[in-house]
Amino acid sequence: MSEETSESRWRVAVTVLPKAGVNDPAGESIRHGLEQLGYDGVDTVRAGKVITLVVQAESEDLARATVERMGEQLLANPVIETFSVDVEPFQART
Amino acid sequence: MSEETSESRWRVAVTVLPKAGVNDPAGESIRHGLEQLGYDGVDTVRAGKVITLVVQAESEDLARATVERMGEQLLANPVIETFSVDVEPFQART
Amino acid sequence: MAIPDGAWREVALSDDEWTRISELLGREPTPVELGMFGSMWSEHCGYKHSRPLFRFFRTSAPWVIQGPGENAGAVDIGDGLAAVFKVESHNHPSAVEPYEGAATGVGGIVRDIFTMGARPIAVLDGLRFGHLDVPRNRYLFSNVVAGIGGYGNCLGIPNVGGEVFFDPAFNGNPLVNAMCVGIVPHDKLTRARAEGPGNVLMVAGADTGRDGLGGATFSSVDDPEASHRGVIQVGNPFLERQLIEACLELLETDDIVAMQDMGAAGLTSSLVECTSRGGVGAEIDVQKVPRREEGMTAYEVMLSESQERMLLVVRPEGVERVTGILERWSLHAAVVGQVTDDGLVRVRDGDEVVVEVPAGLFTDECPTYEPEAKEGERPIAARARAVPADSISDPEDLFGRLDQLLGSPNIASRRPVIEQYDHTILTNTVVAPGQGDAAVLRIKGTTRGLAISLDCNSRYCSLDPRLGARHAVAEAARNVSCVGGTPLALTNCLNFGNPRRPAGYYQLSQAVQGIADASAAFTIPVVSGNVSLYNETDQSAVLPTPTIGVVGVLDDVTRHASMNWQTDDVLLLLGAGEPTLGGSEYLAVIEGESWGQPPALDMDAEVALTRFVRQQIAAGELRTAHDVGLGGLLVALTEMAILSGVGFLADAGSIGAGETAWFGESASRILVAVPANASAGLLTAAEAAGIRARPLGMAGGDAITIGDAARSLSDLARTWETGLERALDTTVSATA
Amino acid sequence: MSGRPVVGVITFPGSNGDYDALHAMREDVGVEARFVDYRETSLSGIDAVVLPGGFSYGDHLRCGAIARFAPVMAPLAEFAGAGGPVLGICNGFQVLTEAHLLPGALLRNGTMRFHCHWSHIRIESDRTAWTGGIAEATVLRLPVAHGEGSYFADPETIAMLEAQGQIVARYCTPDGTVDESSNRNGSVGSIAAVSNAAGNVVGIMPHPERAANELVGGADGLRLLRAVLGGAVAAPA
Ligand SMILES: Nc1ncnc2c1ncn2[C@@H]1O[C@H](COP(=O)(O)OP(=O)(O)O)[C@@H](O)[C@H]1O
Ligand SMILES: [Mg+2]
Repeated sequence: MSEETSESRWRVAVTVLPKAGVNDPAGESIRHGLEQLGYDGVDTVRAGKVITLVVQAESEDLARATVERMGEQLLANPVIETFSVDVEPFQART
Repeated sequence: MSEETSESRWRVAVTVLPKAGVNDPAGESIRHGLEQLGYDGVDTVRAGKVITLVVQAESEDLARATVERMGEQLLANPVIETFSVDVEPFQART
Repeated sequence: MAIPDGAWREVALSDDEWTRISELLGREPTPVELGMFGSMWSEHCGYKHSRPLFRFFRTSAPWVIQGPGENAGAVDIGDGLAAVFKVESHNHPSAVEPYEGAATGVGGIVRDIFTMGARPIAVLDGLRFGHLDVPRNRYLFSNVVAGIGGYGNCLGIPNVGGEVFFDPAFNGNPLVNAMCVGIVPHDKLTRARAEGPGNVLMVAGADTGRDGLGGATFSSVDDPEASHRGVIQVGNPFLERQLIEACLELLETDDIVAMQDMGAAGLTSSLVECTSRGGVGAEIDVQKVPRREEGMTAYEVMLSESQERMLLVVRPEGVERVTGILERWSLHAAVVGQVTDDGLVRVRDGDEVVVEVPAGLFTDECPTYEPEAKEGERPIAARARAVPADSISDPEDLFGRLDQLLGSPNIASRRPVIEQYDHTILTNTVVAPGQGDAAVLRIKGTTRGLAISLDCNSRYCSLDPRLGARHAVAEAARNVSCVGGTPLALTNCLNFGNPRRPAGYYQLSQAVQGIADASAAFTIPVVSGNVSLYNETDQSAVLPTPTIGVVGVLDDVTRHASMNWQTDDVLLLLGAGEPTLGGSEYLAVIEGESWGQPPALDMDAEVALTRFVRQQIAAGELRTAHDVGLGGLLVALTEMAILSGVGFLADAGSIGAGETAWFGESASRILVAVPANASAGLLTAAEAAGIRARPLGMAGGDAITIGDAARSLSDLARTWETGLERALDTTVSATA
Repeated sequence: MSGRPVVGVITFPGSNGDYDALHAMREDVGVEARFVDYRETSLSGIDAVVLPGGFSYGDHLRCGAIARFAPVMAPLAEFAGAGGPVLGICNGFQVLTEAHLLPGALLRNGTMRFHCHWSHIRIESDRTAWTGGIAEATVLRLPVAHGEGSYFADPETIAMLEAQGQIVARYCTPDGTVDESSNRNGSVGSIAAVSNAAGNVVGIMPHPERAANELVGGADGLRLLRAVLGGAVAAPA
């Protein structure tokens, strides 16, 4: 990945999870399913979303800033969800 | 986090994404939504799920192995999805 | 612990109310007590500004089994069965989080129905939003619809009707009203009265989290977002589905004395209402309530609005059986206390008593207010403003206006909404949403059917709240009659602005009287309802909206009517309603606002007309009927043509020329279609009944033809079908 | 089998089409039918099985993903393996794919919305337990009601299904044309129903049990529900 191109591409993953304290029926069902399968000692199961995408930006920081904005505007619902962003340089995969 | 207890707790995130070639209307509609908001240069949007949980295991490797099995059995459907597992030591949060 | 000065205002109590509470108790309340008073004396639970008005309502009739006061009303529908129904609002939660707010609105109203022992068989929803060109309104609309569908579809209760209406007055203040109807054999009808000291109190269903703390009080202050603390409720329809089955099974045993769902104000209101209705006391220990979160205080447990929870009053010897049944449905239950004979609501937090209040102080002593009522200047001026005289007579130009109306969001097809709701599950849906003026459901095991409609013209109400409320009752009852149902009773949801403004209280009090007028004239008592006030932001209030749900019965469900006509049917207009552009949708679409005197309502004429139509349907003489509503005669005719896939030919003279004739609105007009050989008979019968009947033309062809002018039915259909999608998504073109 | 055939309707936590399936089988088809709880461990005495629609476990994670591990699924696999007729409707179809008793998977509708409307399907194979006697190319009108009904399988699987006649029905127009306008959920190849290789296990997205009486909109579903009586109900011992 060359840092000198003005517009590089970044692979981003936005992880969206229910806020602390918010009821999470899906997490509850998954915990139940795992229990049924005999997995013990599993707790704090939370079910969320992940959105992966590729963006263009001059730097990793700018990429992150852009995606944080996307998270606030569209990808997460701030009333009930929180989100986090992971950025890494994009490597075209074969 | 004490490593000497035989059963430690691990915080795990299982990320489930649609396989290549599988329709992803959720990803598609997010891409469309981002475009409408004026974000250019966004591509390869995929929408998946993330399940976070806390498990007990003697080691990180064992924790990972357990959760890989959960992924195969329940958390992902291999016909349409792939999954990856991240493990870190559990730190009770304040 | 002493209450800090002014803290009562945070739970929406006034200084006077605070003083009164202290007097009644003979001491200052504890913090938990204060929170409970705040909730119980809120508008939502205490009906402070509306209760005095309810004296106007007629609530009884020989067929009314349960009037207002329980979780829902109930009427006899024959064959030993009762229909149980109620409508409720979830406006404020939906403004904050539209998907979950609407979803939990459905969850709440459904719980009210099965709490009565009835199996829910239908949901309806009345929705109002600002215009869809505002992105926030598009977001609210899409997510409210998705939330209603998401919850109801998962429950497996068909959504069979409702309304969607757009007006800028609902910017920032959407209205989300949900109605549920259930069926129960008379002897299984259950009332929520705790009885028998020593009986056990159990909490069943979801664990308690910090959801919606303050919800009941936040529907009583002006700005829902600012006053909202705590966590947004997220519903779990899967759990509620289990809860329905478990509760209905529990009621088959003799172990249940009473059952009360937990809605607004959670455990507080269910405990208080159950005990005060039964004239007993109760004692619980909050530490025994199953929690979802750690470290919850007694205050939080008592006021949490976690969804999908029930309070059960159980005979001591039945606790084990009840627990077993709940467990079979994978539901948690816990014994939290018992019924006492001292009339006190006592709450312990382990060893510490944190609440000890006579139950009646929360309910009977809740103050009521009858503030000043004065009509606002704006409606007076709007009503006095003359409507434009007719200026268009060329049918081509009138057709142009018809296009505009058909594609407008208040008239366009509701299909994009209806299709997101499961309306075929339970296999009772005889007349589906969009196919008739009301939904018709069969009642398995009988020959009967139910007809259900939910209506209100908010615009008429804003111009004249008393007349508008009469119209709302008339429209709902007319819709029920147009499918062949005999209206039995009504439920109402009063959605208004701030009652402490004289103009706001004027609207509320007038609308209540309007409902009372029509309810008496049509002999359809009020059996249940709900009040939602303070629907306003920045001085701008919603259009006053008394939503009316009417339930009717068809003795022979095979004899019903829909909007479908057949080629060569003769089209007749029944009724003497005089069309006017006053308060019309036509003005709103063409001029951008509506004004004038809304249509008159002759309630005697309306009663006679609707009786005639349902008698003809019941006699098997009539299978096609549709009332003339928003958009007037041409919109109604065109809707029928589109749904039938068959056009019509009308005589220009019989339709009349001009905007008023084509698009003017009125009450008391019903379009019917009959085979040619039956039209003479119908005309004779109408004459005998004193009903005006006017032949308009014939069904047939693939165009709408009026005199010499014609429009292709498929073009009109496309405009109508795509109207709502176009408003939602500017990228969908009219021809897509 | 002794006397009248008995249809078992499996109820999972969250099933909601169970009453409809039972009612249609009893009242409209006229066979004996009973619920089979998801915790039951035997299907003895049952001649045909229906997995009804609904939202088992709230459709959390994936539709059918958790139900698939219910105790009743073991005897069901045995029953299916022995040639017993099994029909999965909507959520029941999803459960069968998750349990690998049917190929493919059901994805979120392409529109991202729940769809409830009457649809038309064209029967593509009369060699299954539930379509025997229904001529190929017959058009049936049935309601759909699903949010995740978009059938998916990879191209190799689809080719195999085509070759082996396992595609049971496709969405079509009222006159039987298979086109994109009638494929509203975006299913691969407009597929509305598939079977296993033996033809005794069928999954279908539209609801035959909701089209069992003209009073509620149509009775085409009866043809599917009845087909199983025409011989396929020769149940395993
Ligand atoms: N929010 C909704 N939910 C379900 N059905 C709806 C909704 N809004 C409208 N409908 C249905 O769409 C049809 C047309 O609605 P509307 O134009 O209000 O009819 P009408 O004016 O005859 O009462 C009716 O069958 C109605 O029940
Ligand atoms: Mg209406």
